[in-house]
Amino acid sequence: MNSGDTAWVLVSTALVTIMMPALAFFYGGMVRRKNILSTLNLTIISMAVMGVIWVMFGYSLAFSDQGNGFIGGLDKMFLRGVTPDSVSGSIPELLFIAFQGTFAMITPALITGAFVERIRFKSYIIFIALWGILVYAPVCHWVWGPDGWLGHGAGVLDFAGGAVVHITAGLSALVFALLIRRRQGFEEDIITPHNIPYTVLGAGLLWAGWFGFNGGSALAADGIAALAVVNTNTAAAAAAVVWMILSWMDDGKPSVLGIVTGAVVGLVAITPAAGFVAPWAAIVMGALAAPVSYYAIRTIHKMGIDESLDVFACHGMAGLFGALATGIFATDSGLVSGHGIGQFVTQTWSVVVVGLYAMAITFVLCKVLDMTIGLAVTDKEEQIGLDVSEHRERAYS
Amino acid sequence: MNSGDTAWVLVSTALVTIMMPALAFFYGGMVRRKNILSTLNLTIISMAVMGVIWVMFGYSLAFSDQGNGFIGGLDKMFLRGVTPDSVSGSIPELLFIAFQGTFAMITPALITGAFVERIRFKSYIIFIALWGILVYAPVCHWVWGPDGWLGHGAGVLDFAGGAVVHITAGLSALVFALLIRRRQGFEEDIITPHNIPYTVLGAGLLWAGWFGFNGGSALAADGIAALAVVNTNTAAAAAAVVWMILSWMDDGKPSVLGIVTGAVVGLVAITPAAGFVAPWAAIVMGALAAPVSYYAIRTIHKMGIDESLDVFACHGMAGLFGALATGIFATDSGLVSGHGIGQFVTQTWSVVVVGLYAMAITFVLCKVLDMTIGLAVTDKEEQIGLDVSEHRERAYS
Amino acid sequence: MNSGDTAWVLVSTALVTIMMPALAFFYGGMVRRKNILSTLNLTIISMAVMGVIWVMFGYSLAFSDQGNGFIGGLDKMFLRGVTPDSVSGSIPELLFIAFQGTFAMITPALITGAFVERIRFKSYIIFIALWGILVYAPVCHWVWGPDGWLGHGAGVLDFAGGAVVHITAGLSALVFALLIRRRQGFEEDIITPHNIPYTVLGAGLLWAGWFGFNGGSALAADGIAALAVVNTNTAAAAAAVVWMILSWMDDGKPSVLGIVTGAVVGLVAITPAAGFVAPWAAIVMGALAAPVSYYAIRTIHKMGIDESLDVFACHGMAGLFGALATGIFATDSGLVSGHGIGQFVTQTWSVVVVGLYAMAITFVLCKVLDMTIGLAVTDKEEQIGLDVSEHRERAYS
Amino acid sequence: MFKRIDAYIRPEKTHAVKGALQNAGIYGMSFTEVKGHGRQGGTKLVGRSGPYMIDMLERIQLTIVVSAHNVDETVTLIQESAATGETGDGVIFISPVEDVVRIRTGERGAKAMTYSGDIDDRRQK
Amino acid sequence: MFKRIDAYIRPEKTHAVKGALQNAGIYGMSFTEVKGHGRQGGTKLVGRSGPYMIDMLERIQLTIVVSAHNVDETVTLIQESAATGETGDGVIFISPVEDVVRIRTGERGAKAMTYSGDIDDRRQK
Amino acid sequence: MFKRIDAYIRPEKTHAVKGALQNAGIYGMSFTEVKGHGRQGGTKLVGRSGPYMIDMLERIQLTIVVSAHNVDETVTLIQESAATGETGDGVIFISPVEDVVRIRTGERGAKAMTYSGDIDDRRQK
Ligand SMILES: Nc1ncnc2c1ncn2[C@@H]1O[C@H](COP(=O)(O)OP(=O)(O)O)[C@@H](O)[C@H]1O
Ligand SMILES: Nc1ncnc2c1ncn2[C@@H]1O[C@H](COP(=O)(O)OP(=O)(O)O)[C@@H](O)[C@H]1O
Ligand SMILES: Nc1ncnc2c1ncn2[C@@H]1O[C@H](COP(=O)(O)OP(=O)(O)O)[C@@H](O)[C@H]1O
Repeated sequence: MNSGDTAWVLVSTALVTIMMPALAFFYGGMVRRKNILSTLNLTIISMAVMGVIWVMFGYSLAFSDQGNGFIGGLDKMFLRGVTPDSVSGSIPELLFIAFQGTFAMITPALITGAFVERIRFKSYIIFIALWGILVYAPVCHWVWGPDGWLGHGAGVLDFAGGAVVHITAGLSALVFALLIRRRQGFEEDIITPHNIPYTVLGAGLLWAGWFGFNGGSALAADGIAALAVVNTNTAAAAAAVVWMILSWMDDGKPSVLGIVTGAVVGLVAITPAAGFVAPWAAIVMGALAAPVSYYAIRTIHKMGIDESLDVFACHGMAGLFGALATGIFATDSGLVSGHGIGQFVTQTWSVVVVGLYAMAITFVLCKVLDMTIGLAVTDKEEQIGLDVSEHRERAYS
Repeated sequence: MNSGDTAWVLVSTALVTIMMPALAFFYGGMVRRKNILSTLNLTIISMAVMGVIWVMFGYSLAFSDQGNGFIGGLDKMFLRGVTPDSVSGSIPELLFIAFQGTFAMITPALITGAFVERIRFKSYIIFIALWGILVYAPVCHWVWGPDGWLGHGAGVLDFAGGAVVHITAGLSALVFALLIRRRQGFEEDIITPHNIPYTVLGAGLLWAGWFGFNGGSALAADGIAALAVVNTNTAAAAAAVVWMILSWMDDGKPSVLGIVTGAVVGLVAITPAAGFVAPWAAIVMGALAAPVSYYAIRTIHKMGIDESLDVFACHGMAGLFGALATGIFATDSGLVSGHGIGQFVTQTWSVVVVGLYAMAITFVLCKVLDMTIGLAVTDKEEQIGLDVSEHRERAYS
Repeated sequence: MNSGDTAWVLVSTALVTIMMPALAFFYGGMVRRKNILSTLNLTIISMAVMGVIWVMFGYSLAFSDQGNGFIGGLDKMFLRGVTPDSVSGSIPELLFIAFQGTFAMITPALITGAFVERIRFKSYIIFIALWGILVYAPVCHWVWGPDGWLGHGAGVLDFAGGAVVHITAGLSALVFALLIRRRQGFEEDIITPHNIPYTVLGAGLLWAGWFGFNGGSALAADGIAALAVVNTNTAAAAAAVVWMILSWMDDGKPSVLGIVTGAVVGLVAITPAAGFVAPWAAIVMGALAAPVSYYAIRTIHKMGIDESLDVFACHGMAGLFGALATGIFATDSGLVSGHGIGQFVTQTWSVVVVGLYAMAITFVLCKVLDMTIGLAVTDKEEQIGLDVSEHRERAYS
Repeated sequence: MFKRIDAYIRPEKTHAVKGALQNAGIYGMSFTEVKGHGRQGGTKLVGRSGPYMIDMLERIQLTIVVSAHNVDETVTLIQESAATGETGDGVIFISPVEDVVRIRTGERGAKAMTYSGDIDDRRQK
Repeated sequence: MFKRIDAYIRPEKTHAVKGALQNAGIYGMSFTEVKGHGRQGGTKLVGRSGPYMIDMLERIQLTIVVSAHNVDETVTLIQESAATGETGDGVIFISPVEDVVRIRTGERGAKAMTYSGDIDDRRQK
Repeated sequence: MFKRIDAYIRPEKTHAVKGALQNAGIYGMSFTEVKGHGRQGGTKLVGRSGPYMIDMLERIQLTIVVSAHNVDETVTLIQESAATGETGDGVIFISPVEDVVRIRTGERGAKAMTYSGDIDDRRQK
């Protein structure tokens, strides 16, 4: 057990936790004022529900080595047998549990951007609990589990969750958005963000928190963690600059909402690659991820899909792009370092598998919820706003 | 001196410092817009005043070993004799001073929830300075001092401040609320939070910062710190879920303000136990703390006491509950691990002593201030709002 | 490579990154609502632009040892040759790059307070890129570079950037403010902060983040880092208290905006001294920095200079004061510890050199931009507000 | 000659009312956020210590000045597009306006009120 | 037939005024946040660079439409419950309203104005 | 006897209009933030998925009650200080006010309207 590594992963756990209010505000700023509490709460409840589930059996399903390549065993339910002395690599196993737990808590929250301002809370809470168990835990096991068939088995590279986090969340968001009805007024383009500064605050804290997300995934305080932090910062910066240029060219002025969106997209794209590529590649990846998500947003919007806060475009597409680019730029196995196309191929089929799996489960969950409780609130509840209709609260007075 | 331990406690110091603006916003969101600056400032000034006092003589009173079991000596005034090479356990003594200083800075700020929207600032500033010296420093010494009669002496367990922080603050809040007049309009229930998103932001940052508060109290980057972080996260999550259920059942809808209050209550309850209990016990403690504070709030309110932001219910009651539960669940000495009722009894009488002491001193301080400067502003000043009447400022324009 | 030191500097990098949204909100709260996005964006874009430039060639210019005492070489462009195994002291060189990069990202953002609410965005973006290359990188090299003529050469003490960060930014701000036109309505005193809570939030997060800024500058998790954190906290606290007293005496009431401004001024003043002076000296420095900046603000204002958010007074003057006071209070070389006036003299002439250099380059940059693109937007654009006129966005709805 | 129409409507109806008026060629209007109190007693919200009643509800005040001959059509359009049939739908008040001045041009009276393509313009065609 | 009463009052008096009116059976009313300027010169606030004057103060505009015969009582109630005796208490304006329409029902005139239990209803009993 | 003047102006003109009125000795006035819609179609803003039109623009509603004989001067002052010459400058409406009550004193009518040093006071000198 190394105290320096432990210190760093402890902090990374706190940094990823900061990302949750940050995400809540990033999203919350973009909804109308009558739905702000509802939107914030979607993330907070994901923290709470997944926080409990993780200790109960989520961790065991994801990381126990008593299962198979597809799912862990149940031997570590309620963290049975784990003591302060248990070790995972150079850090306490309890710390590994805490750090990984924050990933399980934030990933379902990413999806919420797809269906804000109309989601029925009761359905949501059932959805995330099941999604966490049926999508997150297995995919996590596949990629990062001790005997996962994708990571350990096929050699997929996913440094901090391009597939596990962003592709699962982003593609599930798309499916969810296709199955829940659109917001009233979506067509007329009259839904405007109520507090963009909140979104900027969220993005700023996400940027810093992501150092823990990516850097902490090194699970040690070493050169790889440092590399991950440099790359994370660099990709965010590059993507923000490129997004600024794109919006400046298209719309005559550089959009602030666009710039911070660009930063987040850069952070997403570098996530699978953070500890595997050189800083120059982080510039390239950030710079290319921006147009990928930028045009994805406009395309989805033109198709009339109300994927409200662009989770698919920003997390799904940038996550896919990042995962593939890892096969290209990874120093030790990627295409440009002369290691052939093998890694790229592995990355490609694995993200397809992960994406399809997440979409399939999400499809089933949504269909069942839609037929039973209903995915969306009534039109009238939507008009009144979810803060009042779902929570009997008013955000501001 | 261990650099990993040092790194972790350095960060924990920063994390607890983040908890201060977080607390300010947690509270600030619940007051009316005419009192937001006043409310934020109560916390900021606590940081400033206690920050200076701590270095001057607070640390010496609390932690010097040149005193007795009841209070430290004055030999370390202005940190005399402490150099960068001085060591406390495996970390620099200066770091121990910094970390403990943040506790001294935030604890008086917790009390402020009791009397927002009507406190006279001049009285407040005198109150916290004296309270910090007469309540915080001695109790800290009793429990954590090198020769404290409760910790070192009687074997009381208080991992990160159930008694030292939350019971002292929570019970003082109750006394203060009973001695200061209520807010106008309190009876008619017309005082509504002006910005619940601020409260959510505060709660989210408190959640993350608490990892430093509890985890840092291990004073090392080790398995105990990791255990404390896991427990902290788990208790917060469990309490939030239970609070949601309670408010859902009582009022027909799950309250967002309630959910984040639940999370904070879970954080408070696990504080004394964080490094002593197993994660399953953290679920139990979080789940039970929620109803304790939930019903305490409603009871206090029904009794017509304007303890405005429920410091007693959330910190006092959850702190008491946590301290007692530590005697039940502590792995090495608690009831359920088969170590008999001894620890529980110790916990019980010690929190009674601490609670009574804090209440007595607070009573005297409030009485004296009330008879001299006055605790509350005038009715008219309250109507105009404390931002203008006490600070000549307007928060928003 | 020491994992504890690495952990601490990793975190410090994240903490300084948190300071950037913090700074954005600190400033953003003080502008009018029609300019909030513009103001926030000035900081965000500094992160993005300098983030990319730093990796491209900024780091090489500032820290390569293949140049001379005045500027580094270009051998480390795109971090050529730096691998996860490269070491800088006891931490990975990549981490040193990341940590120093955050300084390069935030310093230009400090200047933005001088010209908010009227700056033309296109000019700004060119300005910071050039300023980062022509002012920040060289001065950083002079003071902290391996063979810098001021630090390595003349023995100037600058622990965490009194000269490199605050003097360069603060004095450039003054020059910029003198060259750009004033805001309309400045004379009539009708420009009021639109959201002081944002400013308080920013100040609170800056306070905590500054522990990384100053403490991380020890580049190790040791007693010096701890000393830096204690001093940082203490100076902030002392300055906040003194500022409160000043505003209380002058205006009859203690200003909340003043109190948080005081805290930031204390943080600035202790920056060059953080690891060099004893805690009692931090109290003195904080307490004296407050009146320095306090009266500077009033003087500048009375002179009719619209240095809008007082960057010169708060960063320039407090930075100058701190740099000089370092020569007085430094334990190992300062005046009061009986080491003669030598260090003080060195400090004095070096800050003069740095200040004049920054002012000269800023003067030239501003003049050229003014004659070409124009520094300020048109009167009409200013009236409409920069959010709409420069970004086609509205912050709130 | 001119009338001022002040309608207090539910915020969620704003878009519908605006649309109905514009379709009819009524363009000039102003919206103000108000808190209203009326027949509808209020609404129950939930705070930390349980439920409480709010007796001031968010309403939008829509102010339109029109020529007298357009009052009836305008009022009908608003009434129909804003009604839900439930208590709290609000009220419309009609009051006299003596003169109108267009700031841009300084024009007064009827001239100041006419838009090309507005309700009167359409009628003429 | 109807009158519109616009009162500009101190924000801290809102609750008292609302209470006084409701006790008397006057229910329908709307509140708007405004900034006002009047006899009271303004107030001194303090910024970073010292004190400055604000000459626009926060006021609540209370708008009530009542039947003409209730104007005097309403005005008196407002005036008495809103007064503090210090400059800045505000003013009340009374202006004519020609017609009233209830959105929910489409009713017009006096019918649209009557509430069961309101001031007129009480008088009849 | 009294008139109410409601002017819908550009927010950025507020300061100029207020200044012009005060110079002339017109002191009592109230400002309300409104969203307006008029001849000016709206404005283009940019969101994440590209540009979109906003057809409700921020305007300030300035409400001044004056004695009838001061209406023309007041209107002219507003119109001149608020005009830019571009679409969107706004409109001014003049409507009757029947009575005025000063809350502080309970005074009514003309007495309630006079300020020492105001426009009428100045004229007399
Ligand atoms: N007499 C009145 N004067 C001013 N505003 C009124 C009046 N009556 C109603 N309002 C406004 O209309 C809104 C709806 O009125 P309410 O009586 O609740 O509707 P309904 O007539 O459908 O029951 C109120 O919230 C208030 O803003
Ligand atoms: N002539 C007026 N037109 C419109 N609003 C007015 C007028 N006079 C006063 N007000 C409103 O009333 C408020 C209080 O007026 P003020 O003259 O300060 O009170 P007082 O009469 O008690 O001295 C003002 O802030 C403004 O909102
Ligand atoms: N008939 C009306 N009723 C109420 N408000 C109006 C009316 N016409 C214009 N306004 C207000 O005036 C503002 C400016 O009107 P607009 O027609 O755009 O100006 P212009 O006359 O200069 O073209 C609008 O945004 C609206 O607030």
